[in-house]
Amino acid sequence: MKDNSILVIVARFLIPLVMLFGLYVQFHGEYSPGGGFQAGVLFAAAWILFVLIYGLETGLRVIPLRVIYSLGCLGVLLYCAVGLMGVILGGRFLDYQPLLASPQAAQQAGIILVEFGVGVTVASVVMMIFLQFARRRAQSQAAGLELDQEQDRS
Amino acid sequence: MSVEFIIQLIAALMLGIGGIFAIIGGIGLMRFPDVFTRLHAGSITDTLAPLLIIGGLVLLVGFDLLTFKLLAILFFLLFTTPVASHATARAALAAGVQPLGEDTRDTGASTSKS
Amino acid sequence: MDTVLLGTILAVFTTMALSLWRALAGPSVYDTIVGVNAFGTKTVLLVALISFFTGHHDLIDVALVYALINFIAVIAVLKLVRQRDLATSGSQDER
Amino acid sequence: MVLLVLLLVVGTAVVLTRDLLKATMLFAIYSLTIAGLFVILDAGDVALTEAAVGAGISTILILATLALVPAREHRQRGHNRPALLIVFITGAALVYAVSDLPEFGSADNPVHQHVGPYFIEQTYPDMGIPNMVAAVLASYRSIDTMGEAIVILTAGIAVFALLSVPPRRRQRAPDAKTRGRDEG
Repeated sequence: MKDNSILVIVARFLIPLVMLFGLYVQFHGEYSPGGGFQAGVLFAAAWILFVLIYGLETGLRVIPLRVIYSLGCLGVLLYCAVGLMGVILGGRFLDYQPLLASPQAAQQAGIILVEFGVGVTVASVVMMIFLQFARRRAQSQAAGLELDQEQDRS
Repeated sequence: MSVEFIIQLIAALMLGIGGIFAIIGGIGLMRFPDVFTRLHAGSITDTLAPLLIIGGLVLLVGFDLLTFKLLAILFFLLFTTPVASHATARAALAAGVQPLGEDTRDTGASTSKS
Repeated sequence: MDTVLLGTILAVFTTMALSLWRALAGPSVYDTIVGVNAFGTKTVLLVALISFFTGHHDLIDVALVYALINFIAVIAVLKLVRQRDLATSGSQDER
Repeated sequence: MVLLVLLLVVGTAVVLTRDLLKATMLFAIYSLTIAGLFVILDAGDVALTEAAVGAGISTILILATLALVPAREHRQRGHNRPALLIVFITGAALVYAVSDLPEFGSADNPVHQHVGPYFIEQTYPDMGIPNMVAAVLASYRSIDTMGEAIVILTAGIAVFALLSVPPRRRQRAPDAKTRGRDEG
């Protein structure tokens, strides 16, 4: 798809906008429809568009595989850490009240942090699943496997 | 005859004309004979109808955050759908679908006229 | 104003039905792609119109997401049709 | 409603068509239609999720799968009679059960009696944010959401484990490369 220059130009211009809109959905999720899940999916969609245009190699150079794995785990860890923070500061698990002085601000901060964790996890997991599906063909061919018969054998 | 009434009238006209264009494009999409002509009809309903309909909605809203979002939608639509149409046409041409021409319609599309 | 909005919504519905028919009956893959593309655009318009008709203006975000996602899906379909693989960069044959 | 008719048509077509690529695209249309239905029902968050996940990501993932499998569905001869019978019985039971459901949108429904009013009244004083869905998801029911995040991560790990080509095979010589790939 790299040879189609119109597509490349428009996509190059569109990818940052998709990411920006993902961030809007992420952090404006308390006021309008949206939240971590949708924002993560949008972010991953921007990366997938990049991969569709420039190929998987370039996409993996932008976000290396190790970073994707680590981010997926870090999102869940962020969620749990926010929960444990409540325990440490003298509340219950995932109780946001002790985080800040004013209860409303504490709730909002907790919600934003937690949604951010969910968003990071969803984005990296969607990227990872797409990655595995997309590169399986090339990898299998490199390994000399027959794609369509492999299911019967194993 | 206040200004609001005129604006509402223009908005209603734009919405109506946009709807008519959408239907015309849809009929073209249904009746045309091959991929490229269908693409042509589909592109007209993809660009002109959003322009008119969202323009009418913008006139209805006035100036707001909502206006910005509507203009963003219009912007995205006007950027993405022609590009998608272009990519479709290119892929179809690369895959060997010949456009219908004046002289190839009877002889069975052996020579392309594009 | 509501009647005009309703009329436009019905017009968009008609177009959606027509493009759906093209997508269903299209002889080649490209006809289906054309139908899907037109259907997606009409859905964006429909969501915008419905959010105006019902007065819930925050649903405009949904239309914005559609406009972006539809493009990505169409590009993915085209890439699959052309190259049978989603991971290549596409210009390796010429090099 | 017009959208429901469209939904029915698209669903039937998805089941009937044998071309998998076409079925995928029709499935994207199906997702768009059902998301439009959610918009009509004023469920913004669900519509957003359906648009992003159903129409976008799952279409792309199905396409990525299609790159690995043959392009046409294998037509199976004959019907599995007991399965057909069970499907019909289940469908009839579900249709029968629909008549026992409470009336759609009525305020006396059991759903609206239990904790719904509490959320509706208390969300703004508790959190100061207007979107109730985000409040319920991330604060009132946050352990649930944590479970969901962990489930997503587990799914990612499972796909990674299933689809990676094992390193033992990766080293093997490419001898079986030129056999036909038309079966299966």
